[in-house]
Amino acid sequence: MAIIVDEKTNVLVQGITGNQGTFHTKQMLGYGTRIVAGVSPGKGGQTVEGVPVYDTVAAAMENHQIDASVLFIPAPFAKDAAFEAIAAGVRVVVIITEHIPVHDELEIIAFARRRGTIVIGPNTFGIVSSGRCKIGIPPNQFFVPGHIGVVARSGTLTYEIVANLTANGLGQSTVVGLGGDRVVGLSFVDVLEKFEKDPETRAVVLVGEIGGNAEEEASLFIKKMTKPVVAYIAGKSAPPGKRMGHAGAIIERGKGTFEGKVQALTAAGAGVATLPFEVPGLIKEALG
Amino acid sequence: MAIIVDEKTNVLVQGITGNQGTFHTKQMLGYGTRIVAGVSPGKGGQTVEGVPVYDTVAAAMENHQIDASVLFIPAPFAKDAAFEAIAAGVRVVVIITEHIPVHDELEIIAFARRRGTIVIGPNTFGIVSSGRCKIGIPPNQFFVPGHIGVVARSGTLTYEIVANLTANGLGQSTVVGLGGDRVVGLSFVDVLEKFEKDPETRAVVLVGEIGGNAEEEASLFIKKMTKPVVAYIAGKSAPPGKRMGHAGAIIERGKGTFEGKVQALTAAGAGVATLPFEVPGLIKEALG
Amino acid sequence: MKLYEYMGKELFARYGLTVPRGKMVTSPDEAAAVAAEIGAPVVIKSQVLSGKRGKGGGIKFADTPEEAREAAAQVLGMTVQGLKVEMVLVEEKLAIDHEFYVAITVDGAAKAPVLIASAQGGMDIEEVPDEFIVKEHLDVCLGVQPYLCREVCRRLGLTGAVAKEFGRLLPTLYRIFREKDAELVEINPLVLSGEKLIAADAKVTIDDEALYRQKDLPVVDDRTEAERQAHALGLSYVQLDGNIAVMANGAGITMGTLDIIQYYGGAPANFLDAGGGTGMEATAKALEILLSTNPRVIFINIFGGITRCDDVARALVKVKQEKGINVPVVIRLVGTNEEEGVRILRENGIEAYKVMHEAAAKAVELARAQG
Amino acid sequence: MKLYEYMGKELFARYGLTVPRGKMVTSPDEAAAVAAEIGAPVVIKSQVLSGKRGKGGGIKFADTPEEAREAAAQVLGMTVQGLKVEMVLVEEKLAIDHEFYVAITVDGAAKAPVLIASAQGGMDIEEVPDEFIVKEHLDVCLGVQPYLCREVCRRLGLTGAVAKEFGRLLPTLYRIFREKDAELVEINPLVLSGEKLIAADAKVTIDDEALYRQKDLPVVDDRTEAERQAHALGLSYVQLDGNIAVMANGAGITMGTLDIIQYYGGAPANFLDAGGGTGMEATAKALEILLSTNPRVIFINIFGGITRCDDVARALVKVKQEKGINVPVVIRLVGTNEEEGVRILRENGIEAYKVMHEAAAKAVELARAQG
Repeated sequence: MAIIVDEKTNVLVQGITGNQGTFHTKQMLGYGTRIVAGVSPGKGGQTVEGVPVYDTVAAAMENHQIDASVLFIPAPFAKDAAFEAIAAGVRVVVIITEHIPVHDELEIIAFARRRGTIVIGPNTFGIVSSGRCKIGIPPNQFFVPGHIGVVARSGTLTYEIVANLTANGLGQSTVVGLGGDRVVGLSFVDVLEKFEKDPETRAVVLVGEIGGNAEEEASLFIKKMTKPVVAYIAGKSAPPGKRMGHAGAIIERGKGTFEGKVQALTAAGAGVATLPFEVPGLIKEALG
Repeated sequence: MAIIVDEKTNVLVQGITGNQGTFHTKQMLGYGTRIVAGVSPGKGGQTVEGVPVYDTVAAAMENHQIDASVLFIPAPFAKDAAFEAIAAGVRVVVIITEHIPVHDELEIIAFARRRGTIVIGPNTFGIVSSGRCKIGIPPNQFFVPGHIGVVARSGTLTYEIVANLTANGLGQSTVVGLGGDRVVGLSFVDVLEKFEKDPETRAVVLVGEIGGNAEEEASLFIKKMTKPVVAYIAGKSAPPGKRMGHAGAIIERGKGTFEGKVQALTAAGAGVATLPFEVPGLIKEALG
Repeated sequence: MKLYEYMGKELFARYGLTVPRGKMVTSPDEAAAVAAEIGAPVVIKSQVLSGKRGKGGGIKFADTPEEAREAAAQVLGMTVQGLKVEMVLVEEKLAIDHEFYVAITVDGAAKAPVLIASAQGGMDIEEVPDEFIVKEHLDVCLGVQPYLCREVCRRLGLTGAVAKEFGRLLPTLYRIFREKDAELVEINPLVLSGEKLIAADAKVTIDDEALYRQKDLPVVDDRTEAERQAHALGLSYVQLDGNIAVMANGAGITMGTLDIIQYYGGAPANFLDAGGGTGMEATAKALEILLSTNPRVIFINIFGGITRCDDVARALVKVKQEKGINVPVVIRLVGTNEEEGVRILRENGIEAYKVMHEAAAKAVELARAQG
Repeated sequence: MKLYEYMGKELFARYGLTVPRGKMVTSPDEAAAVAAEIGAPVVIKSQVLSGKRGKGGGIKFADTPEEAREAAAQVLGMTVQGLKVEMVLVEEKLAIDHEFYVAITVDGAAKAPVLIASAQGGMDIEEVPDEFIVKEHLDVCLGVQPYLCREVCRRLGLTGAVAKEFGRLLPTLYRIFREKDAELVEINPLVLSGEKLIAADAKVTIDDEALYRQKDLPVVDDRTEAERQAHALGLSYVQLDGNIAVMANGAGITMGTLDIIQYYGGAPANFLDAGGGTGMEATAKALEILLSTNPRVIFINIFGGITRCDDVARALVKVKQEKGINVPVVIRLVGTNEEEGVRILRENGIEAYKVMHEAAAKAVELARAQG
């Protein structure tokens, strides 16, 4: 099982001939991901790490079954590449690119909704179904198979927590990075719903941050879940109104505060860790 | 049963204070249609034939359950009124208006698809579930309950055929006018699918015309249907390339000919009437 | 509304597309002057609203201004596909490396705009085998995105600078299609000349229903007088070559009426769809249009829905009384306010039919008797 | 990027919205001249990138040019919400019949643009009760359609000519929002003056990520020098008021690092997200920025994903060798190329931590010791 992607997922890499694309294609192949094709306009016919390159997504799909695509495309061109994948009917589109204009993100998400496409990101580390399929950029070594689902807004913080889980003998079913931008595809609730249904997932870790109301919305769903949820929220010490890197991590108009989120999550029955390294202990406690 | 609308359908009339709107509101009420509200910007608070009028569709929906809306709105404003109904979440939108620019129709249909709204028309006489609900403009007296489904592109020709059916003791389950324009909401296939599933419908009459390929597409579905279909196609005598009123009724590029349509329908097992008055006989024959 | 080629090219040029240097003229002298201005071999193209001009002799080449004058003299006044040539377009003759086809139109079945392109331009697109045609449906609000240009170029075998130019052309064509309420925007051939893509022809059809909001476009009116009068009444009229004038209400039933007349061996003189809900005055005027075409018989087939039978009856009586009707009238009248309509007719000595095919048979019989 | 009020109003005016007559000036004399030109009572508004100027004394009224000069003299140079006033906007004082609020912004939860309007304008929208706020999500490609204007007007109680003007304003606001890549376009108050709707204020925030394609907008840069330098490196930096300089890679983990420092009783001097995949040179420059702020301790927390531990190690060594580092450095280093990074550091006498909270605790301890 695992959610969204697994060992049978055929992956396309858009922007495969760029530095990032090539580097992470190698890393993903090393993790065992089934990368079947790449796209790079004008570079059709080449190969990268043994993967055939095509000029367009449509050309790749004429020759391969494609289930998911991952974008290593510079921000100004990312919208078009995402449109291309969505229009071609790719089921899951993972957008690693950061610094995409928010209006482009609005257009991507609107188009994806119309076509029923799952968009992960933009500005995400990607998705890892541990031991089966990594689509994105996390370091390979920390993700080992197991029964903890992880869903997060930010990248490195998630690696930190996943590494903590792994070090404590808690492998992961799937780790999903929603993306750090204000407008992204999947939401906490979308992923929590999938974890709740996934027989392999026994507990869920939610890694949130201050700003927005995604964690508050997630709390409403957590209340109805049968599986335990442990959360960690970053940004307790952030001064109000200061922009902390992510466009999403602004404390706006009194909403989205650390205290509000912790309160909502606690009321929903989730365990809330004060520091990242407390997460494994809380998970073990919750699983009894 | 019947399809799409029935005696429980709550209907909104957009443009209820205009001549057409008022006249047909009275006619529809006379047929037994449950008209619960009307909309006419700036006329909120009035009543027409006892029906309360609101300024906007949203205002009407605050006060009433609305299942379907019918538009008596001049062509230049019809797109906006259709958008209003679709955005408000009305399930079925019947657009009587003719002469709507085709680009407006493209936009209406695209928006409706996104929201999962059923659009009937534009340039349609509407839909009648005989004895239960009439949404549109056909004369009341010819539509009597029974087991024949009728789906048609043009209006008056359909009344002619329905009157023939009724005169021969063949009442109708539902009569659907797709609309005479090149771009309309429901297609023959959409309606045939519903008739095939409707336990009350025993046979279907398809009233087509030359031009386009809607009848050819319908034939592909008719081949798979368990219920008999009788078709009449207008335009046998039309010279190629002449525009015959409907934008859709142009014989373009050798496609959409009378002969091609009759051949496709016959091959699919449909009976094809040469003249409208032959339809009831063919239906009786098909029903055995 | 179809635009003449030269109008289409003017439109293209306004949107920044490349078209051949040239000018529309109406006399051989002007043609020679334009050729002299161009200072190179030219092509003289008849400006008529029909394709296949080449086969009809409507396109000629000229190397000098004098030849251009002669060619224009030949073309001006000739008849192409039944249409008299009153204007010619004098243009530079292009150095053609390749001819493409590209168009955007409305696909009624898909209910979406469709982009059609082919590397086999220069001929009728319906004669190009399917495997050489690129067909892409467009999301009406997204239009032609860059990725689609790349995909179309790939399938047409375009690369490098030409692909880039094609990638600019397609979104522009879509803008014209949308902003001008076009039903069809077609370039055939789109000529590759060196590294340039040039619209060597222009077929643009504007949606008649949208003309009210396209006031900056030139007006092209190729209708007959009767068609024009009917249109002014909001009705649809097509001249045919028979002798039974037909009026019915609704496009489908009007077509069905023509069919049934032909079935009984008659020949309709026209298609007149009096629409739904046309009032007494307009119906009377529509009858006058029919009379003006001098038919042998007038056949009125009304199934009243919005149209009220009494309105039609009154219109007929009015025309009969005011203008006189010197040909037989067969009228079939059922539907809304039928009784009142039938009574009015009867009071004026006209007996209405109830059944469509009986009425049609009678009309054919009377037409034959008048022959 | 926030625009100053006067810039926002210039933008509005270019799009055909009505704004008060007025001008931005930087001296009392100019203010008097503008007041004289307007020839009526004026308002003097401090131009700072902050709301709530009124409460801070940043807005004054003047009936004569002389009063305007005095008011401008008072406002220029004053400090509003910590920001020095260097410009004032001198505008006609409006006759106010009613104040509305209207804005379009991005709703991250709904993943769509949202239109917000209220008949209770003139104050902070978050203080207006929900039942007096109209909130409509917009389809990004359809924007504000006429029906939505009618519905918003209905709910605001607008009718007649004012409703019509409002119906023109909303789609224009959406066009500005879309065409200028705005995150926020806000008018508060939108003043009803007679039958006119006038944008008495303008808050426009442009998406920083889209500035590369918004070259015609004025540039507003209110960042500190360190923030500017970090941004030039493609990194995100926020000045804070503690004494432990922090660098981590990723916004989330950087926030988490600040949290853990505070948990152990320390005070972070900044937020520096060195991002993912930042190379050796940029990392070295980022460290120099940290040094330039004179912290007591530097804490580097790296969990290498795209970021390579050896790059970070080399950067640290480079800065140490070339510039010298005179404060204690605590570094936590795990992930991609960890062994190589740890080896490089060890060769240069630096011992890296493996566990984040142990490293943080050490950094706090060292900062305290330096106090």
